[in-house]
Amino acid sequence: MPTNPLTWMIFLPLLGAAVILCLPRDNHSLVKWTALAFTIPALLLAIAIYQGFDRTTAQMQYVTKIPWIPSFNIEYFVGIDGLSVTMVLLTALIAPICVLASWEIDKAPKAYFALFLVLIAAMMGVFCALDFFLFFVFWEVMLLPMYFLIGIWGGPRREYAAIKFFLYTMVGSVLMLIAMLALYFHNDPHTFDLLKLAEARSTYSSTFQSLAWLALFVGFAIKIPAFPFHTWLPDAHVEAPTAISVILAGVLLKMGTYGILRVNFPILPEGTLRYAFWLLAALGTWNIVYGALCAMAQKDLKKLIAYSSISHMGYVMFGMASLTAEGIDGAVLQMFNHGTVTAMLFLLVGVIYDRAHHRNIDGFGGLASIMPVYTAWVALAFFAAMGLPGLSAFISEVLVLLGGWRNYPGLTAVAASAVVLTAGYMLWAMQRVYLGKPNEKYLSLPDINRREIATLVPLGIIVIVLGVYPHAILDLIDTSLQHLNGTVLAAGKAAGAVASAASGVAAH
Amino acid sequence: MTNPILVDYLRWIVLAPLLGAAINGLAGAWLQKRVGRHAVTAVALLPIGIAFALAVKGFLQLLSIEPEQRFLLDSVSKWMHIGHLKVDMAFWLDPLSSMMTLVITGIGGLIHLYSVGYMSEEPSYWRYFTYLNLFTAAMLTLVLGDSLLTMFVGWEGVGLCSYALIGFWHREWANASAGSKAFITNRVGDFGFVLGMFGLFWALDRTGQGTVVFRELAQRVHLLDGQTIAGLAAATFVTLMMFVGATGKSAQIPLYVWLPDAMAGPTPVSALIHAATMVTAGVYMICRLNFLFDMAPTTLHVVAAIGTLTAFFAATIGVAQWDIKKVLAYSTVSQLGFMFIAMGVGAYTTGVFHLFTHAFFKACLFLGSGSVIHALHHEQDMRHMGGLKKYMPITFWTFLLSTLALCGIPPFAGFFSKDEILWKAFSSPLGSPVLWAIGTLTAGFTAFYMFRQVFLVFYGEYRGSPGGHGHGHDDHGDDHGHATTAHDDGHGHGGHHGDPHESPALMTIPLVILALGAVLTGFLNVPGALGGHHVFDQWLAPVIAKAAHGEGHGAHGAPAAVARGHGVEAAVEHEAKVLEHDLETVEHDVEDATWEYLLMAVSVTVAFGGILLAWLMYRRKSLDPSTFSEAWSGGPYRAVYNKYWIDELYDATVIRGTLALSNLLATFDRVVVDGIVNGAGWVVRQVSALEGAFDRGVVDGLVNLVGSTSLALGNRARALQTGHIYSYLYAIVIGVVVVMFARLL
Amino acid sequence: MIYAALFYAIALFTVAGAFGVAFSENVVYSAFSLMATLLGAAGLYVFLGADFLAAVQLLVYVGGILVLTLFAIMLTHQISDVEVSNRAVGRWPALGLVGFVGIAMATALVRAPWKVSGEVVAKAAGEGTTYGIGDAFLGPFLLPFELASIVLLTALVGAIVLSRKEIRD
Amino acid sequence: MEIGLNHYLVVGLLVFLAGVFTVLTRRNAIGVLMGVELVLNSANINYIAFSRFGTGGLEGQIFSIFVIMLAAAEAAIGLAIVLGIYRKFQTIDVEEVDSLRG
Repeated sequence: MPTNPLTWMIFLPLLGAAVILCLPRDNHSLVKWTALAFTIPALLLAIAIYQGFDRTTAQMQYVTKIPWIPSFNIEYFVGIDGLSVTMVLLTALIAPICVLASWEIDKAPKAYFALFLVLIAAMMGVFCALDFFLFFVFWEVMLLPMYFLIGIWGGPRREYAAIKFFLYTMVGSVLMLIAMLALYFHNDPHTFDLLKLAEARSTYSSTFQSLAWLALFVGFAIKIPAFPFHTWLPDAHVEAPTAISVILAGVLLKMGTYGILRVNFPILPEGTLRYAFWLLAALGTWNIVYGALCAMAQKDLKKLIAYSSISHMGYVMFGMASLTAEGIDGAVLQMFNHGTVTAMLFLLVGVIYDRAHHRNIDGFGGLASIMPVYTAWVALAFFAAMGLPGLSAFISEVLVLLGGWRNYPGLTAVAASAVVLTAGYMLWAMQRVYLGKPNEKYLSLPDINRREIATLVPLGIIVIVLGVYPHAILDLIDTSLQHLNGTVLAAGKAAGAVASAASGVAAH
Repeated sequence: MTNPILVDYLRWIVLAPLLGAAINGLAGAWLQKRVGRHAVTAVALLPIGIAFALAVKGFLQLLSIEPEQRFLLDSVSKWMHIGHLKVDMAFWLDPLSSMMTLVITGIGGLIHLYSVGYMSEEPSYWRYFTYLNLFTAAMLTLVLGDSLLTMFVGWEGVGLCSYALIGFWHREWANASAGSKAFITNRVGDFGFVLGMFGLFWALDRTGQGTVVFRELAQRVHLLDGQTIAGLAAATFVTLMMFVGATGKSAQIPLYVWLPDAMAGPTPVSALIHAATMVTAGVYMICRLNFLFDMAPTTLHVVAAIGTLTAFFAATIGVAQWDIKKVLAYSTVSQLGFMFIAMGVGAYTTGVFHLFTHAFFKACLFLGSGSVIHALHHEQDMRHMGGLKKYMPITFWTFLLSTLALCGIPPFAGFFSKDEILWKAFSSPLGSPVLWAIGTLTAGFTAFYMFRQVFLVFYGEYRGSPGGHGHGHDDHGDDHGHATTAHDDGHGHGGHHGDPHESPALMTIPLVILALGAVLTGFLNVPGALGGHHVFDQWLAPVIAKAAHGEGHGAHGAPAAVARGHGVEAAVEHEAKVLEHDLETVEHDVEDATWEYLLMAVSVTVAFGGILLAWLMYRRKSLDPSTFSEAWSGGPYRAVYNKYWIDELYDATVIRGTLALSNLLATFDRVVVDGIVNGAGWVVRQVSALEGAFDRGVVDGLVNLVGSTSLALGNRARALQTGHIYSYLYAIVIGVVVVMFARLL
Repeated sequence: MIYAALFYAIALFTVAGAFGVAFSENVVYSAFSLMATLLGAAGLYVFLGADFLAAVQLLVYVGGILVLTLFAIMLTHQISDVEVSNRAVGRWPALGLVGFVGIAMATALVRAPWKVSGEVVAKAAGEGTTYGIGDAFLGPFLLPFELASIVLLTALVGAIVLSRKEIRD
Repeated sequence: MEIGLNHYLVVGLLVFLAGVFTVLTRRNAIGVLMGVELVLNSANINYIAFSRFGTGGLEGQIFSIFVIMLAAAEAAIGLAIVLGIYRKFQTIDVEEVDSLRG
């Protein structure tokens, strides 16, 4: 029996998928309860990890290393540090919530939940893997269930959205694969071990760093999604069923920024420094403002939130580009916070879509008078997304912007202007949908039910608690991220020293 | 300032209202339905009582300490300790925040009490008190927070509550719009605030001393000397950005547009949020950061200029309004302008004093107007009022006293505070006679529009229709967006349709108390020229880096002394210096007393002039208002009446511009970015279509051949399956026989 | 001799019954012929010293299966068309085929070098085989025995399910 | 002539042949089932005969009991199926039941 909780967290959902496949097709409730039963242990393990995690070290913890394909030196190598632990927590948290949110799925629930559990396992694997090959395998495994989940259970244009998502990600994967192989063959003995690849960071030539960095970056940027690779996101969100939107925005997008921090930062620090301004900070700022402005023009509530995701993920890019303690901590915290807040937003849109069967912002009106409890939740989620102080996203956005100011004051000013834009489109949408005279058509809509509230309560509590006591997460991540940041900055200094020495020689 | 006295009760000043809000927010609807409104009332009022008691306790504790040691700190937990940033969830109480806390909990408590009567027929009674308690908690956080970030929590928190309360009757589109407008406008200010904060932090961090905690800022702020941000001196940049925040929150030009619209909220809310507390946050913030603003004379000039302009323009707009609350709203904007004049000339305590007195009389005015509106069933147009004096004596007298205070008629509170501002504007090294002149003119306008209001509302004949007061709605629908649906049931019964009536005791008692405040609070800071001792200024002196009366100082003197001293000794030395200066300035005052008397006389005369004009126009009616409104073919009047078209201007430029940009980008996203993607997809599809043709013709041909052969064979073999069980049996037996014989033979 | 005569009589009875089943025109007659065969077989078992098995044969086959068969006949045919109910076709080819089988088997029977142990295991009089069979079932044959019970249970459930009134299409 | 193994085997053979013939010629499903019973009985006779004359042990008898058990199960299921067929097609003539025809 494996003793590493991470192994359990990765493979329990897979086991669950196998069990679900053996269940009778017509017994929907059995399938749902089984799916829930296989996501709960991961959550409990995540809580145990949260308790037991050593916050004082930047080393990998809960490590398991078993040879997998020895002839290529590929290992089953999992472990977490401060960076990945938040993502593992987030995945474990979102999974049962998504199962609950999928409770009303009627169309082949057996297949749906089996695919869903495979998806969860793959995402968990991505966040735990420390072997680049393993990482890549999980990354690719994740694609397939996502494709089917959107393509079968999605909205009217689901095939288009699913294929678009699939192709985009495949393009990214190809580039990532090339960079991965380049790194593999560059090292002798050949290895996929991310830690060993990072240790050898000083042996990569400058050109190699640039090329590998760019290839990896495009692969990850598609997932974030960064402009101009973002157009799959609105389509995928609009077509995907609610729970899939939640997992997509809540966890999947984080894989992009996580990948940059896990692979690009420690392995290719020189490339990171070279491109931090243009490709992370400037592009991040552009993402923030562009996403916010696009969101303002949307007619579909879900599309609006999708664009707001693009905007909020820009903060993550901007924060990590700052290369300051505040910025990088803020970026990872923002990843977590965006996961919870956006999950709430999509769940709430799902509630109204289930009732009214459309999401047109101008097609509602006055829902606050019809569904007061629901509107209260919407207000909480919207204000959290706006970064209202006292709620979680405020902390991360302030940290990101504060950190960003040090190196990029001008960009920070532009990025900070998004606080106005965000308030603008959020409040405007809120006003059109929830305030004003109640729409005659929807007077009889039932208010939010207990199951739906149950999906929102844990997220709501986290949003409030992290707003008041952000150190619940910051303590987890700080040590590892400072170490990571120090690694990059040290590489910069070393490179700078080499460069100045070289120029010194040239001068003589 | 260096050794705070640690206490642990300050947190409850904030937490008590927060708990009240939480209980009412989560269980209020249930309480109201099952237990009754009094339960909701108790849950809402008790925390305010507790907060007020604790505020008094804190005040008394401060009184018992030496002035320079007056500083209580309650550190609850760490909040953000990342990198060089160290911010705690901590509350502090010094003379300034103590004064603000008393105002918020005291006046806030009275307004809570008043609301019990005013909102008694509101179906969402619990929701109202949830917001009100939440607002109180946020405002107290703003005041008590010990760092810029904790202050910012309250800063945005009050914005949120203001949003919720303005749009309280959210079925009306106009109310919801007003709420959004307030929040978004405030956010523009917040944008400046955070940038200022970031700039300050990193400028200090460059010297290894980054902080946003006030007490550390006060000591380290001299490190900004010589630093620049974006081409400006660091201090100037930071303070300018902070001032942008202040213009948002305190409704100054150019961000004042939200406040008049904010009158869509319930009237007690206007009194609490949009007159007494929230809108003064900008003034409070500048006073709190006075050491920083002292370093940036450029910013102070800007502040003074903006304050003066705002005071004047708001007053002129107020002259032409017909909505009883809008007049008061513009008056508030104008009075806030006065406070900023004081800030801009470095007379921080004077500005705060005006904040203090203004809180009383403006709250009283708003509550009085609320009482009138309540009596007239949500009629807000002054043209439909009149003669209310005999129906509502208490409301009338309190309203009149507060009006006199606002107009600066001695000996009411406003006289002392406003005249002090005008005097400082004239005499301070940062001031100028121009500021004084405009201020005095504004005071005249103030007196005119306030008495215009008094005469229109309380004198003459009642002009409303006695049968149904609520029927004037159609004429001016947007001026008061109160939800008719929510109130019709409350006002349907016949007894109310008689003459206007005095409001219940729950509403009049707060009015009386506030009116007393409007009359008496001025005596807290009687200027030396009138034989007073500046009690209020003395109280705030420890907070102000520069001596309270330091007209004689250079702008850079004292704070640098404090900062460079780095220690108790230096601080004590500094205090001694301040006292020395105080003595000097008292002498100085005596010299200037003649001037001061003269200016006082002028401003009081101007105020009386304004009153006289109002009396002539609206009481005696010997002067036709239209002679003014028609002057220059009505141009100035239309400009004033339409608020100088500022709203329209913003709508046409900023809002439409943003929306157009947003639409443009969304189209760009859909057509260009996505178009490239889809175009790439199209090309790939075309290529694959060509390949597909080859596939179909050649490759598929072979495959299909195999397939069709199998199919033909299968069709023949199908006949073997007869479906008859005996044919299968035959086959079995034959098979057995064959096997047997094969074996045997 | 009596022993041999008795054997031949019973054997004839058995075989006659079997042929009765095969050639009877009426299904009810077939059923009764089957009874004769079963009874005969039981008699042969007695000759072979398998007293327990003979009893089982009577109980299960005659008392169980045969009754079941008769029930089935009654449930599936109206009494009126009893006469033409047992249609048989294609007798000649079947006869030919069976003939082949018979020849083959007879050949095998004759040719095969059957191993016959000279002595017949003596048994204590009156003890019978019951004790030994019971012992075997709870000993070396325990597993098949338990499996058999599961098979029977399954058959029981299956029969009930199949013969329910409302069978879905 | 002593009654020996071969006598029993002949009886078994004849019963078996009768059974196979029944199975092949009957168009009545119940008839077919009866044929199967005959075949099974013939096997039982052989089992016991071999057991008696071969080893003298009880193994043959035990196998017979399993066969009887299976026959019982088969009869129960088979007849239930026949009843089902009758309900569906209103006949048990196996010639008319040919839904599986290719």
